[in-house]
Amino acid sequence: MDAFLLQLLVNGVIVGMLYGVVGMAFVLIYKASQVVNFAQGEFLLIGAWVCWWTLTEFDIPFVFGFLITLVFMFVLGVLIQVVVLRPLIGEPIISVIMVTIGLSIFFQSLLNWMFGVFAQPFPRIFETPSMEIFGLQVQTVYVMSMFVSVAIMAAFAWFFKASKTGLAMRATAFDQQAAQSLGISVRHVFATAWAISAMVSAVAGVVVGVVNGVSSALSFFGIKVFPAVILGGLDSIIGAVVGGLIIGLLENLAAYVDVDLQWGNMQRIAPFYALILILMIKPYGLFGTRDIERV
Amino acid sequence: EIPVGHIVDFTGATSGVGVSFGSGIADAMNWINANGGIDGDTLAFETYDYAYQAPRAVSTYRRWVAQDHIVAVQGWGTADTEALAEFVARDEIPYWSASYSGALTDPNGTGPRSTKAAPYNFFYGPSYSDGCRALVQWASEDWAARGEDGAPTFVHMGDNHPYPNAPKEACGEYAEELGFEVLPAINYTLAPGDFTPQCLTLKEIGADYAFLANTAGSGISLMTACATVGVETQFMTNVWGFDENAMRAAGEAADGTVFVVRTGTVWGDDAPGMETVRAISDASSRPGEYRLVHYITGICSAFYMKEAMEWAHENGGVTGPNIRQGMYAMSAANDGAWVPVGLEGVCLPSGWTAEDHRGLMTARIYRGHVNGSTEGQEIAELINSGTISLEFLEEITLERRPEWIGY
Amino acid sequence: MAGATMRPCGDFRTSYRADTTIFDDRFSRNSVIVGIVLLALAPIVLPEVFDAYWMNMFIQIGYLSIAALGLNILVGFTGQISIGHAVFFGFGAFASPFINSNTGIPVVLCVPLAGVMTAAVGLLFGVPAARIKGLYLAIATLAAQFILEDFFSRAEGFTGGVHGATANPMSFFGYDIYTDREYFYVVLVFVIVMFLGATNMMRTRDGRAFVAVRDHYLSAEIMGVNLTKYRVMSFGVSSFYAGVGGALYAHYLGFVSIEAFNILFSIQFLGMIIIGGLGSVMGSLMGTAFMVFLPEAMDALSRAVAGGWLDRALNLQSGINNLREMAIGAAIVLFLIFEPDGLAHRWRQIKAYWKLYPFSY
Amino acid sequence: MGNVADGLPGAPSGVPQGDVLMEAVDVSLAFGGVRALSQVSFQVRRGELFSIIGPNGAGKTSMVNCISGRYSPTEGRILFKGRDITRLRPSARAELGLGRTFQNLALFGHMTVLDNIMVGRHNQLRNNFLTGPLYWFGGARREELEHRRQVEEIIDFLEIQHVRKAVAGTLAYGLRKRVELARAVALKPDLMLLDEPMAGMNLEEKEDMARFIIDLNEEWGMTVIMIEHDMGVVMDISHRVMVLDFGRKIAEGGPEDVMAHPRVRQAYLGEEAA
Amino acid sequence: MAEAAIAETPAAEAQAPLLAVNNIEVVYNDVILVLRGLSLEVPKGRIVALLGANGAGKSTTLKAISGLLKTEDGEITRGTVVYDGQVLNAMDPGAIVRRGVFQVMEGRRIIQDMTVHENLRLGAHTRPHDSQVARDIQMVYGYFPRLKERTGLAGYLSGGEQQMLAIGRALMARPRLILMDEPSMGLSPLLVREVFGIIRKLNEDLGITILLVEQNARMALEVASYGYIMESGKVVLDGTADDLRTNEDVKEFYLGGGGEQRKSFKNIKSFKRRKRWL
Ligand SMILES: Nc1ncnc2c1ncn2[C@@H]1O[C@H](COP(=O)(O)OP(=O)(O)OP(=O)(O)O)[C@@H](O)[C@H]1O
Ligand SMILES: Nc1ncnc2c1ncn2[C@@H]1O[C@H](COP(=O)(O)OP(=O)(O)OP(=O)(O)O)[C@@H](O)[C@H]1O
Ligand SMILES: [Mg+2]
Ligand SMILES: [Mg+2]
Repeated sequence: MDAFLLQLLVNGVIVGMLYGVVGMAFVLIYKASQVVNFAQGEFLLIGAWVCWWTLTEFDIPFVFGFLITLVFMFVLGVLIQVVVLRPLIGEPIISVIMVTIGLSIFFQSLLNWMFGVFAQPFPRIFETPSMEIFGLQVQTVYVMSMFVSVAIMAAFAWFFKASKTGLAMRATAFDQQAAQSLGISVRHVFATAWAISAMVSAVAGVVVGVVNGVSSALSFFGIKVFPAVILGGLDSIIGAVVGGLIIGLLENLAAYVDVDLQWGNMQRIAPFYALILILMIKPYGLFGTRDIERV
Repeated sequence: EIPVGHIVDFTGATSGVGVSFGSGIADAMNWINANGGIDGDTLAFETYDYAYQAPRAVSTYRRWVAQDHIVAVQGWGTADTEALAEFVARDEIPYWSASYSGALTDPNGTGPRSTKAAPYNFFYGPSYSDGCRALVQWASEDWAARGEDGAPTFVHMGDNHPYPNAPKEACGEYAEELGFEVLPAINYTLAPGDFTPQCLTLKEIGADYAFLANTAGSGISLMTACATVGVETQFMTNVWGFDENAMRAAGEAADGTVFVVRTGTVWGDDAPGMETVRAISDASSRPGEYRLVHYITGICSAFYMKEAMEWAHENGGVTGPNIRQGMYAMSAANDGAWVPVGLEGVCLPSGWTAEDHRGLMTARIYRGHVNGSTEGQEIAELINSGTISLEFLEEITLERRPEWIGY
Repeated sequence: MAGATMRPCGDFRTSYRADTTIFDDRFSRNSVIVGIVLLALAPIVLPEVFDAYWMNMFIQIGYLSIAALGLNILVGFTGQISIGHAVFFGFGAFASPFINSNTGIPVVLCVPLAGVMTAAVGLLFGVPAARIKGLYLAIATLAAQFILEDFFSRAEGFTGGVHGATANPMSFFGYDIYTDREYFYVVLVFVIVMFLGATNMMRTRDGRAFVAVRDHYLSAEIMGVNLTKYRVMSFGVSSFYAGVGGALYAHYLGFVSIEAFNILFSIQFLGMIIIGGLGSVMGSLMGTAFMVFLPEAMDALSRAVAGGWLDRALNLQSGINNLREMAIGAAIVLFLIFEPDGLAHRWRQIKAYWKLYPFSY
Repeated sequence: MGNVADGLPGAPSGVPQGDVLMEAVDVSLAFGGVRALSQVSFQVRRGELFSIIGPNGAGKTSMVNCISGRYSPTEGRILFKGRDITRLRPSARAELGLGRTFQNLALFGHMTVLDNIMVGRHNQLRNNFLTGPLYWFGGARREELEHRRQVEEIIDFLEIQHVRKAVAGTLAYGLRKRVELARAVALKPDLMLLDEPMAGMNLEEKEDMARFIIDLNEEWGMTVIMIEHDMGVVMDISHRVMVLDFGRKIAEGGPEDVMAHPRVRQAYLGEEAA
Repeated sequence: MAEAAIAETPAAEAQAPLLAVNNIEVVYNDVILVLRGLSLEVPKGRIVALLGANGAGKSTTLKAISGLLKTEDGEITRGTVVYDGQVLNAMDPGAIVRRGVFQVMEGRRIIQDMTVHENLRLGAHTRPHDSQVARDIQMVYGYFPRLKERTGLAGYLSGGEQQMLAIGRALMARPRLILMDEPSMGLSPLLVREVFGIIRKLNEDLGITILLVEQNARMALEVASYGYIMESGKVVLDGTADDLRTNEDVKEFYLGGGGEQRKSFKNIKSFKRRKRWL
């Protein structure tokens, strides 16, 4: 295998893991409420801005800034639940989905207002900003994010299988009314889901922010993870990670094809062709649970 | 009162450069009003932020025409400018835009590669195609100066969208003409993302010169990624692809990038006209601020309109057709190109004729230098401390080839 | 036969024909007709008030609502969410000028033809619906969004590529329609025809089949509804409407650029039908009007406060613009919190209330 | 169908001796490891009222699903009107004359009762997405009105006039069951499959429902396959009964004979018969 | 009529009933009035049956008690629901479950894409400590041995098994009062008897009070000590189970066979009889 391809693949894995992280945040909300969150990208952005702000404003070590960011995101998630989602409990899912679109517009402009529209460089957080893996120079944050992804993934897997809240989330997603009849507080479930999801997205936001600088454009990531989560199966944590990896690899492979074959632009749309193909073969993604259709 | 429309993008996809340019125009028009207006008449303008959504620009334009009876527009993006081109022609309303698409330079649509007639469209600055041609010309000189053998390689990089694509073919042709080997274009999205694959590709194909046709946002990502990967290509960007802010955001990764400046000066330079520019900035709501290159360009755009209006005022009244006539008359009266009063040395002499709307065939080539960390500091501080600096390389004036009109 | 449920005023119709009219009673039918007539007369009687700006608003609402109605047929009636409607709108917008300039067929005819062409493309992208359902399908339509956007930028012969496509104005017997007022009438006719068509379709066989597929596809199948056919077909019908809307847009603006049909636009279409009311023909119109007027209203508001104390207090030049965008987002959120079933639903409730007046139960 | 004797309570009535309308041949169905049906064969004659009983999970619904096309059997064949329909789409089977109701309600919840029933006439209607929008011009209205008349007959028959304009999803359970029956009747099927039509009803409503089923069978000439747990109803109105247990057929015959079958008593009814 | 019932309620007379529904009115969607002044009482430790035709409002009554009404756009516009001295009207369902009132909803409503085990664990959601949960799951398996064998997803259980799971899930919450909505629906005769046996056993063994909504009046009145019959949102008749069993109307409309012999479904004619209480 030539070095070029190898490097592309390594990069694919690294970026794919990041897609996976955002994908997991996405899946979490879906699992709790069957809501597709269009504001996921804004969560990324909020996380990145908050972390950037605490670091530049107070000049504190990265770890603290990062922790403050996580706490902030948690509060934000709960707040969204209280203000926006609670009144919508029991309403059609599509309304909630649309609300997330409204939220995305709202946050985007709020952040533009507060932080301006110019990209801001992130303070340097690692002594050595990049390291070499298989001949490819890789940003250290990317490497960090890989470890974080694996940890988050394990935590999620446990959460849904074994924890009481995880179980309650799945029940809520399946049948809100029945869940309530069991004494599950739908509000609590939503708050938890959104808070955790916001925190996890923030992790990705910070990583992307460190690499690219923080600007409103980061929120585009929210749309990019769609193919990843669908590919893996909307309700599968593992699927999100695998889907993310596939998309990451595919993008980079397509870049290889782009150079050789000059079809142009394959990097961007190859994931979508793959998406349709895979869904035609497996309509619930690779790991998604199929609906039970009994009459 | 002279009703004028002002379309800006302060919050949309291109706001990264839009704020600076739009503020320049607005501040200039306010300053004009405060300093005697157009022979006593004030410019009644409304700044409309259309958030880069063309239909919104169109509907606002219609509102202006219907309710405010505007006589001129200062506009912004590619899609909206092109969408409005036919309207302004019909309504006879001169339209200055920040879209420098070559397609807008042919008032009669007669050029061999023209796609349409745009009789009422103007812009201040070299067209995208001409800007890129100038860069290519610089590159070929640079190559010669480096003394390396063989044909240099050139690659166009950008999203597959009208704006980045606008100069692609025209510039590629010129590069070939100058002896470059033109490599197949590389695609990268307008929205920033992970551009490592593109950088690896650049490295793989060993491009010597790359023209970045997107806006600064994605350019920053690209440069950062390429710096990590260790790409040695010389980056060149179009007018919207690079500025002081991009240098600050990209940090050292942006070091060495070459780009086009449309004005005779950048902030901090001295020229007779800079006094006016500083006065305009000081009279604005944010005095004392460091202003990007786009701000100054915006001022020029507003002042060309101003002088054309003054001509119209003296020659039958400030109407759309008269303003347009003013643009031609002012040019003709000054040997084909002129600089608005008060902006000497700032705006480059530009001229328009009824046959040719290529106002400016000159591009000033700059190189950006970044030597050190830029985080946590304002642009002014960075400039003062010398962490970032703009180095003027060369002023290139292209020949006004007839076959290039509208292309 | 006065039922005990919800119809305390009784049901006095004596023929099935009278019972299958579009409107519940003569009064609502007449008010709609009067409304349309008033709308049509408005620019003639009150040209100062209903100037080009208002005409532009109405025209926008017109062509967008036709496309939104198409999306509502797909999402609201058949239950298949699409996040790629804008590209079908865009396809129509390119197709009509393309047909017109290549064949010379008059623009009026090109508009429905563009609809048919778009329907064909819609059917193609609807094929996955035969197998994929729900949100999976929704995100598969996202693929349509990106694939078609990519197609637009490649198919230079069709879209004009970088330069975009110019569209001829509509013309009747050599008379070009240039002004907004004239075009307003053209759009009005299209809107009426398309909306009546959709209403009729929804109360006949295929329309019912769409809704059946949405409500319970398993039993729809048992009732003899061919699932695959109807799922795919609704993509076709939906795209037809999108295509017609897009074509009207193209000939209005006179210029079509590939940038316009991005995912944000698609999401806006979704917003229109959700705000208007899923599964409601009139809701498509109401939601579109809301989404068109909202930024305008916010804009008027920001113009009112611009330069005022609020603007100064916030002391940010661009703050007001961001506030406007925020207000749009907030309006959508608040709207859905307080009116999750959409405008059409509220409208029905108001009607029901007056019907029952003065007995509230 | 005059050959059905108005017999004494519970007495076996004269079993109609029409030709075989539906036949299941060695039908087996497995879901992963679960064998829902094993080699079940039976025949239903034209004009019969045939009941399937058995414990919960015995595979009754699965059997009906195989007939109506929801499931395709892993082995075996389904014949209808002498034709092998094992691989046919459910919608195509509906066209051939198969109608059914569901164990768990499967109405179109947001449609009115009237529209629900009109969907049942899908296959009889001819207008489509091209002619439908032209309503007044293409004959669509004439067709709609004609079918509306027929639907009203069904509505009258099932006594749901008062809810015809109500939205199906808000009706009480029993009414919904009735609307579902009406919808299936609108198909004018030759063979009607009823999956627990009387579950969740009180005695009075069961009596009504029983009468509807008998009328469908006798007056409308439909052959009926019914799954029901209420032994009283099954005994009284069915001509023949089949018993399933763990996916196997354990008995078939006249109601009395089947009830007397020891395995049925043990597996289904428990010691003391109802 | 409901007031008169209080005096007749045998045993536990002095003591306030565990649950008292006082003259409630329920409206759906702000417009549809479903319950029109309904009152009933459930004494502690008893099984009380609530019978009535389809659409009478039985399920609505249960939802009004358990707080689930709110999830369906329903609202108690008048009257109170008092449980153990507390007014439940404004509480949310979770709080009500925590106080020991658990509704087994109509149609079972198990979480189909979870296993039996997970469904049971869900039942214990409101309980603070996990230590007991494992033991209680074994107890449920004791009552319903066949659930133990089912390892797949609950959605693939047969109707009867799902009903058992729904009841078992209720037990996991250790409720004091179970509101049971048509537990016998769709069950085979054998299972119906089994389920009613279990209901009785739960009542006797664990002392759980049960409000039972049923269409199978015969069985319901066998296990219940007291019964209410409702019609269009009101209680029209109530009394001890024995009284009701011998009431002519009840016999005619709910138990079948006003006279000595059950009459055949075959011979029913299409005429509408009039109920005497209307
Ligand atoms: N789609 C399916 N996937 C997996 N298993 C299934 C499916 N449908 C049915 N089963 C299983 O097949 C068996 C038979 O189920 P079926 O629904 O036919 O029973 P039934 O006789 O109708 O019972 P009931 O009287 O309770 O309705 C059950 O064990 C059930 O779990
Ligand atoms: N969510 C709802 N919205 C509107 N009306 C409703 C709703 N739920 C129930 N109803 C109406 O309330 C009335 C009573 O319904 P309910 O479900 O309480 O009856 P029920 O006695 O339980 O009947 P069944 O025996 O059929 O279950 C019915 O007329 C029904 O149409
Ligand atoms: Mg069954
Ligand atoms: Mg009920």
